[in-house]
Amino acid sequence: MSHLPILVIAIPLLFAFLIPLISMLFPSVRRITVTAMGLVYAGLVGMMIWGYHAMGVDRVIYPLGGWGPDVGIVLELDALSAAFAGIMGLGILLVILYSQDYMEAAESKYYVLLFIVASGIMGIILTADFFNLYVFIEMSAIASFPLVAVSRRGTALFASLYYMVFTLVSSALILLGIILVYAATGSLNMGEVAAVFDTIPELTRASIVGSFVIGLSVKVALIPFHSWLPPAHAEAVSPISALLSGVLLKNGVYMLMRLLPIFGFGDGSLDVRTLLLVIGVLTVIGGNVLAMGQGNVKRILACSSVAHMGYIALGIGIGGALGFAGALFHSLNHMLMKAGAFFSVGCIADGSFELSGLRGAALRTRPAGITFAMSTAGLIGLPPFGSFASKIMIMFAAIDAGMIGIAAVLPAGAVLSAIYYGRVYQVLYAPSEREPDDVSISPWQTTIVLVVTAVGSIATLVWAGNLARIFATIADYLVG
Amino acid sequence: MLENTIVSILLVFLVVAAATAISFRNVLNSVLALSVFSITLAVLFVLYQAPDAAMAEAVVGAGLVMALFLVTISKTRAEEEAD
Amino acid sequence: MGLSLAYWVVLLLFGMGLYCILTESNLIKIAVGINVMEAGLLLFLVRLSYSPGDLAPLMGPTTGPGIADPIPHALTLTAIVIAASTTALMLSLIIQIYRHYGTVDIEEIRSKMQ
Amino acid sequence: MRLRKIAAAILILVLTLALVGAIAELPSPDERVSQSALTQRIIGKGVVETGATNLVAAVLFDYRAFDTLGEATVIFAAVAGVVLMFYHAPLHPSAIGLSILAKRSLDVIGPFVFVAGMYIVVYGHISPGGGFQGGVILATLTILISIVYGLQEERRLLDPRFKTALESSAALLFMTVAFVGVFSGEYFLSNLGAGFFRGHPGSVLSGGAIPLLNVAIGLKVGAGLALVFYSMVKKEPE
Repeated sequence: MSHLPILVIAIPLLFAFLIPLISMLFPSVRRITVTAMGLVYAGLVGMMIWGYHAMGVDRVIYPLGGWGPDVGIVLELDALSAAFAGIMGLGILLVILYSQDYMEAAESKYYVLLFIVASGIMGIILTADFFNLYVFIEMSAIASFPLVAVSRRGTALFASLYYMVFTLVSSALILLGIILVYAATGSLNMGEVAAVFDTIPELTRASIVGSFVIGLSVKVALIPFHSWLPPAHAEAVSPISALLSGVLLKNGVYMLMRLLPIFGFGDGSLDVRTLLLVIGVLTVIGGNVLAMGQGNVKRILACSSVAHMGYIALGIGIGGALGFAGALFHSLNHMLMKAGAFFSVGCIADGSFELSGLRGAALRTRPAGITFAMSTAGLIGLPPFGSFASKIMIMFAAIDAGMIGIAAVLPAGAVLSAIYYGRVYQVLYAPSEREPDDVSISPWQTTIVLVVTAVGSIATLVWAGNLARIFATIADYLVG
Repeated sequence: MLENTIVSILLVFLVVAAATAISFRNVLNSVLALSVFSITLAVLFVLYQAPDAAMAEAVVGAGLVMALFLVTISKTRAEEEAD
Repeated sequence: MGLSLAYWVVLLLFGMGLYCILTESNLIKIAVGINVMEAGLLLFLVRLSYSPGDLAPLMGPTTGPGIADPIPHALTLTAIVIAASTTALMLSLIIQIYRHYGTVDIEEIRSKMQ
Repeated sequence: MRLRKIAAAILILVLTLALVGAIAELPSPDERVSQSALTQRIIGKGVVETGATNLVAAVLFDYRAFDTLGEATVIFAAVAGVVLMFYHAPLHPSAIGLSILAKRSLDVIGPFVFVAGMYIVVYGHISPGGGFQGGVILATLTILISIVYGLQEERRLLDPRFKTALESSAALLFMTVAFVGVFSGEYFLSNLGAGFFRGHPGSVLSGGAIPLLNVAIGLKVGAGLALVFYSMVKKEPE
């Protein structure tokens, strides 16, 4: 266990630095090396989580350079970090495996950037230092911009730039919040700041919370800061869409869950809970309505990501152990299902994702057609799939807290999404005159990825009881 | 006291340079104003006793970023004239 | 209000940069705006570390009344480097966009994308 | 458009006003205030604990060296991104450079710029400067060469493959130094605790791993940013 928290950050970095040398010296083994590296990464994350549970302690602290939290940077692994490390680690592994046959032209740089994202995400999850958090936010963000533009189509380039401008403004706001934290407390360590946060003058506290909440809302694409998401997620190549929707959005979710308890949910002149509830309702309804107007499969999936971030914001806003647990559970489900949907649609269609050109396409690529149906049915929230359970959890949390109106938003969102996914099914599964040529899915890695996401989306419902219990323990610990 | 005056003048100049940089319609002028802005900021850093940050701001802001901006401007303009 | 001039400048720079980003339609100008906004934050960091009479955090035989806080200086350096990297990436994206659309104006690009 | 400008102005005004209140509550910077415990500790013990007399270098490469690794990675990512954006662009055929006078002048000042850059890198732990500033100066030298001698010549002098290899190797050097701590039973990025040479604070050979990290960062930043410039000025295929 001892060095594992740093290894999950440092080893993918090491891979990122090694890949250019390997592809220069031994170009023939590049692909298999990358697969092996992805497995090593996931293995390390798994060992870290397993080691954490085996130790049975509240938190594991890793002092970098041997400096304690009072002078240096420490990594801190607690239940919330472990849960998110699991979700994100699995997501990254799936993306790495699925990318195998995507990147002939872009050569090794694609994987360099992918492993930097992998490292940055673990950094965000594990660090207990505010400025270090900012560095890792920037690291994973900067590596993701060129990944969006990797196809170098005009629309993808513009989407990448649009995404970049929004992200840079949001990280500037987060940096502003961090500077204010340092100015007010003289410390950057999250634990130390949490201990003295109440003593900060009222207005400063409100400004800190405000700049973090706005900055993170842009990152999570909550309405009204969502407009960067649909183009970026739709124009990227399919594995990167899955990375952005499935994994990178959860960065913002993690930071909300990590930082809001530190800030005491901004009690005082700025009530973050109410704010999140209002924004959440707007986002669920707005995201789903946006999706209805789209004629492009990937855009529909992207807009539905906005709506799902709304569900998670509602879970956090309702608060309490049940709300937090629901938000956590939904993060896992959304990762599996949205990534699964993007992976499948990448196999079903190649190049154009306009609905008009995809008549019967899902029938022609049977395995991917089946997994697409499963993932999207899960996204609607239909029973045999995990997100049914997580949405019910958030709903119960709302009812428990006496917010019946909020509880009603969830089924309303499900109905709206059923309408637009229904339209997608009508086209994709329409019997067409063309003979089914049963396009086989080429590398074995892709098949594995599709099977994992599909099985995973059902498995989360099968084990919903256990998972809910685990997430509830984490939420209990968070809410305190 | 003298130091305070110099700092105040530089701070005002900094705002003026920034205003110029963002209000010029001509991109080239705007980028040149940005490099003046960076140098002013670097001088301020020196007066605030931050030599390391000042040196970084000077070489990055007035050197590297400036060069990249100029490359970008020439690449997005030269072909316009050729058309 | 007991606000030092430097802090007003910080707020002004941040606001001006943000205004430029939100209203400008030329992509290169947006990059300029982002640089101005980030410069505001850098000035904030450096100003925080200093109180009158401080010396630079270089330890030598002579010591003054006080030493400027070295931590914000280190943070400033990191932020400068990150800002420069993002600017480089952004400008290369802009060049590529220009190759596709022949313009760096957002409105024109949008109309060409339709 | 006009409406948007007004809306943006109002939004920013509200935001700034909220911040004015917040900043006014902070301790006034114009009079001496007691520094935080963290700052006092670093000013008081920094030289003894790290062996570097430049406390910014002590913070950057020892106390908060992990930030520095992160920011080096940010540059690495930006370089990879820029190279990816210009992947298929061949060289500008007509890059022949400037007049003979400019070339001779660069011959004279070039070595000085190089030495200055290296000096700033190597003396980073005792005087202002360090890997980043020196690295940028080294990168600027390659920019000068490509302007004065033309891109072809710069390419002949410093092959992009060489720069890529140098950048990766320098990053690996950083990682190696960082992992010494792990293998010596200390922690990742441990400096003096992992047995690095303390030396006499103020001399060149002091500060343990700090000069090593400075050199690694200097080479990495220099090679990386040179690669960024090179990629951006290449001519695009029509």
